Amino acid sequence: MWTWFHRLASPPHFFRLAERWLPWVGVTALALLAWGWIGGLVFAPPDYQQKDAFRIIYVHVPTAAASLSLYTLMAVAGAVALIWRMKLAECVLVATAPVGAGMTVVALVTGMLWGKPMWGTYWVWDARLTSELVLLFLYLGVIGLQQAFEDARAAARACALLAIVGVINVPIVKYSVEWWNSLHQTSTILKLGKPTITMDMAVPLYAALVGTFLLCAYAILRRVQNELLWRERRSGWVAELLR
Amino acid sequence: MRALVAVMCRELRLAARARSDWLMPPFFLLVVVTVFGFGAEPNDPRLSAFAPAILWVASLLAALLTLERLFRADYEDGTLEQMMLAPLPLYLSAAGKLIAHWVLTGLPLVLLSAPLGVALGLDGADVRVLVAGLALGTPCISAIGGFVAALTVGLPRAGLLLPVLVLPLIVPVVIFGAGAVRSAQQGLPVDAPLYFLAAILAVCLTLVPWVLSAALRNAVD
Amino acid sequence: MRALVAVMCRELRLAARARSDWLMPPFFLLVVVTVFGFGAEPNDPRLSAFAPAILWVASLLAALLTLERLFRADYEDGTLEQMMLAPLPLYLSAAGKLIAHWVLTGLPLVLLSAPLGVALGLDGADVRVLVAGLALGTPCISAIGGFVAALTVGLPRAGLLLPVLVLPLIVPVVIFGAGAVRSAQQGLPVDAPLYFLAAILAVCLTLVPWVLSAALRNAVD
Amino acid sequence: MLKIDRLSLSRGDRVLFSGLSLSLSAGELLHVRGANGCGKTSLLEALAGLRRVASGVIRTQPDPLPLHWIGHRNALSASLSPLQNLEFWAGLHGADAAAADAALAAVGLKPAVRKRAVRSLSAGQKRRCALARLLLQVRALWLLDEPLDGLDADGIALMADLLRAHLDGGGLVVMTSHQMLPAALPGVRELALDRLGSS
Amino acid sequence: MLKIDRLSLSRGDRVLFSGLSLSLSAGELLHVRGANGCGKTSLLEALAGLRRVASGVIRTQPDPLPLHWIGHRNALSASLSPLQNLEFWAGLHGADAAAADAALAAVGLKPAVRKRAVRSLSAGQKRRCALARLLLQVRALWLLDEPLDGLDADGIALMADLLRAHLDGGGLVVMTSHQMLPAALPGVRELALDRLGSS
Ligand code: HEM
Ligand SMILES: Nc1ncnc2c1ncn2[C@@H]1O[C@H](COP(=O)(O)OP(=O)(O)OP(=O)(O)O)[C@@H](O)[C@H]1O
Ligand SMILES: Nc1ncnc2c1ncn2[C@@H]1O[C@H](COP(=O)(O)OP(=O)(O)OP(=O)(O)O)[C@@H](O)[C@H]1O
Ligand SMILES: [Mg+2]
Ligand SMILES: [Mg+2]
Repeated sequence: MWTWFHRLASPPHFFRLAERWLPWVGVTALALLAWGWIGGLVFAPPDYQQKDAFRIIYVHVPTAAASLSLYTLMAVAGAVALIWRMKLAECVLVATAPVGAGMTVVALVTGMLWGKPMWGTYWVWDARLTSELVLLFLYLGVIGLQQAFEDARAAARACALLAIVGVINVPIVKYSVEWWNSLHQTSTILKLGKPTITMDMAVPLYAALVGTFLLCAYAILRRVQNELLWRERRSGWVAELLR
Repeated sequence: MRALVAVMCRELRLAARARSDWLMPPFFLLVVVTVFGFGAEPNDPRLSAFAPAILWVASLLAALLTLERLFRADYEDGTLEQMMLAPLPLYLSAAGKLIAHWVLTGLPLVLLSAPLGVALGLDGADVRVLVAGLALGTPCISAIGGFVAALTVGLPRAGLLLPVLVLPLIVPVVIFGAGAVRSAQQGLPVDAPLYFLAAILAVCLTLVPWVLSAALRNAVD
Repeated sequence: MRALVAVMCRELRLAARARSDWLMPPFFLLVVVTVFGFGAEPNDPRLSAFAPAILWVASLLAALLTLERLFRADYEDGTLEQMMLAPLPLYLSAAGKLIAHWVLTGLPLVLLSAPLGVALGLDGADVRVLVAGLALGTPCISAIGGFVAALTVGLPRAGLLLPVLVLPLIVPVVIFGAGAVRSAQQGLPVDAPLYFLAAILAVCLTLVPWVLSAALRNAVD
Repeated sequence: MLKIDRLSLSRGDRVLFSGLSLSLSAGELLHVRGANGCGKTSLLEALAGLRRVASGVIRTQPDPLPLHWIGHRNALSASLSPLQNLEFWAGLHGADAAAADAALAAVGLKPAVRKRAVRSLSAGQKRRCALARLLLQVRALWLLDEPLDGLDADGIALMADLLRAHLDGGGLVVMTSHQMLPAALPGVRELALDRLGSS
Repeated sequence: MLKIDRLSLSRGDRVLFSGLSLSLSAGELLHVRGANGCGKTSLLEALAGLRRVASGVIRTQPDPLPLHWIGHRNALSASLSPLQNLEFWAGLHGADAAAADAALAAVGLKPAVRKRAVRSLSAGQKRRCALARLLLQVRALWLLDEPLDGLDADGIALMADLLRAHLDGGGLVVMTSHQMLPAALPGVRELALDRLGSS
């Protein structure tokens, strides 16, 4: 187990591993997204009360879910980076932040677009929405902090600390709909047990969901690779790689 | 223990030397609330509805103004290095500074909020909730703010990065704090949000000194 | 002239070096508005009534955050002394710094206020008034704030004294600015307050550089 | 006892020096010399544990070896008086506050000066305050970065006495200085940091 | 030409010195000496017009006499590179930006160092940056407060050359330093500020 852990953590090994897996991840992501979105936007029956407006769900929910999961990932990577001083974890941390920020933005925008027909307004200062906005600020904060440093490692450690402390916001976003009376609807799809949504709506949604996660994985892996190349630019394996 | 006292007493002395330093945050609070009253329609009945938000945001910002100063001077004149080399563990000296910071900025705000709340048209019960909330909330602000201050201490113009990093982390505190007053105004039970605040405070007190000292070491190296 | 450019370009470089520095005040504005919305009741219709006040106070504070930094660094590292001994008259170098300060903090706020105004539920016409008001008001804030910054630069922890001195001076600006938007909301004519703002701005531009340089000389000796 | 083994330091992407090995025993003073920017301060910071080393090891005995650190900067709060500054350090080191005044007297600051804000002191007076920290408490290792900067003639003589006393008491000193060291110091060893390869 | 007549300075309620009279003519260097805190810096500040005099007069010819001032502090912005710092001063003095790089080269900063943030420079490198300002533009009077602080041996030699060139060109210098001045400087005059009465 530990040997595997350490081999994975060694930059050159990880780089090659990523190189091998990336194509597959990318292709599956695109396939699933295509299925999910075509299935959702074209074939799924219109909602009996929302008509076609509900179709935004196929973008909104996956991105929203991703925005939360990616932050958690960032925090975990941060913890690993601090505890085991692992370079790779540092790279994952800094690589994840912009992707997560992007997902959050999409979730916010789609949510707002959806809000107009549903709640009659683009924005309300409601717990779910605001805490999601706060999540965006946390992402941007991490990015800003990382850029403010000159030394990459110091930057990563600082970001790690910030990410870990900021993770308290994730449960707040997730459960805001239960804790406060919120316009936003409560969990129906992403909850354990039997989801309360018809199958021909749900299946494409799950496809889009998995697809989105894979897409994020792809983006993050690529960014990690770049980060590794840059940090190790003076080391042997990069030299021979670029040769 | 003696050492911890030494740290705090130095902070207080520094504040005392910087003349009416410890007067400023509450004074600042006053002015903001005034400006706000101006900005709003003169004697607007809706003011009281916004009073909790105004007071919370104002005290938040008042605290923020003082946060950047928390470690910067020590960092620039080399005191921080010395503290790390001192026998007293860094997280203790840090804790000392945080406590002093709260006594200097948080405490006055707590005391001041009562009259201001009344001035903004809150009634007795609501004011009590407001004060309780601030009493629990301001230490959290000092702690979280101190942590971020430590994160950014080495950086050029940290003062601008700081509030942007602090405010998102503080939002929950403000929610519960202002929320409590609102529920009080609507006659709803207020203990739930106050318990939440207490919980956050507990977490801060236990965790912050450690992450904070880690951040400081990171900044100095 | 070349010299003036040199001063401004140094300021911009300093800001550029402090990486996402010039991003911070608007970002800060965003965060404050968010916190504020949170403090307020969810989805509160009255929010739009308070929107002008919120935006004005927030941009005021965002500017304040950067003001203390305006001269402090130069004072501490001895640059200010050097500036006084330079051939370029001090009030020009001061003016250069002020202009740079406005470009870095005021301008972004002006641009950002429009979307935020919409977010807080202002309608098109009101937003135009809001933006116009800020466009006239933020330079005044930079100027007056810069003057006070010069007054307090020598003092320890001027950062806390500063807002307390600035805010009263700025209050008129805020009144007219926010007032204009309110009259717009109520369909009243808005040119009177805007003219007032323009007048204040004219006064600032003509007087401030001189009094400011006087204040600086006084601070250094 | 301080032992450095094949130490190398780097700042940013620049290697300052590499393969520095030496050992310093009780009563010895290491005078680190070298051109501006050759890495003297960085070396002292590494010895103090303030800076990570690129490679190599620093061993001390006992470990950790209690040390005093005086950097380029004086680590004084400008708005407090020298006395208050030193009382703070005394408290932090667990020494008693009375020591503070004695230490300031020992570095030749007049009572009036001890009570005025550090901001109003002259460069040399500030430096003396910083050096007074050395007297608060007995520590085996002194790390001094340009301690003589800004000191006048008798300030330097005074510093020489302090060093002599410390060395005679079996202390260790690692210091940098571009000036000649005051003569007649026991156990002085020179290290030319910018000529490691050649030497 | 610089003429000081019965000058006396005080800080707070303390009189630093009084009845200082001297005149300095082209090509002369006044080396102000004295114990820490005797008022050297204050004197230079007074000559620069940065500090009010208690009594007495300072006359120069032409009036005002264009001057360069290098204080204890380096007046560099830590987050800018040496080059950017000097370009700023060049602009402010109406010199052309090209002069900046030349000046930095002349004080012996390598190209790489010229482009890095001043924050990352060593003490001596910072001091050299500050001194580079002297080369931006020809000014008759140089006021230098401890210019040699933190400079290594060849930094001092370099400073000596600058001083010599300036003096030979008919410039005036008033400087403080606790170290011996480099030998073979023309027209050096010593002033022991703490022995005014006696002398
Ligand atoms: C800007 C406004 C909005 C934001 C920031 C937002 C944010 C979120 C977030 C964070 C989630 C949680 C995803 C997870 O649990 O992993 C979510 C889920 C969801 N949102 Fe939104 N949302 C917004 C507007 C809307 C609107 C207008 C609707 C439709 C009326 C909507 C429908 C949903 C649905 C159906 C889910 C899935 C709930 C579940 O089954 O877990 N959202 N949204
Ligand atoms: N980020 C960086 N990248 C490259 N070089 C750096 C960086 N930071 C510092 N340096 C260089 O490392 C050296 C640090 O040297 P240090 O401060 O130890 O010098 P020093 O020997 O104390 O010099 P002085 O005698 O002037 O005090 C300097 O040459 C500095 O330019
Ligand atoms: N407000 C004050 N009240 C009393 N004395 C003061 C005040 N401000 C400064 N001083 C004293 O005036 C003197 C200022 O001296 P100055 O800085 O000119 O010394 P210096 O000759 O440059 O010393 P150094 O060699 O250390 O640089 C110091 O002795 C300082 O203590
Ligand atoms: Mg050094
Ligand atoms: Mg001096």
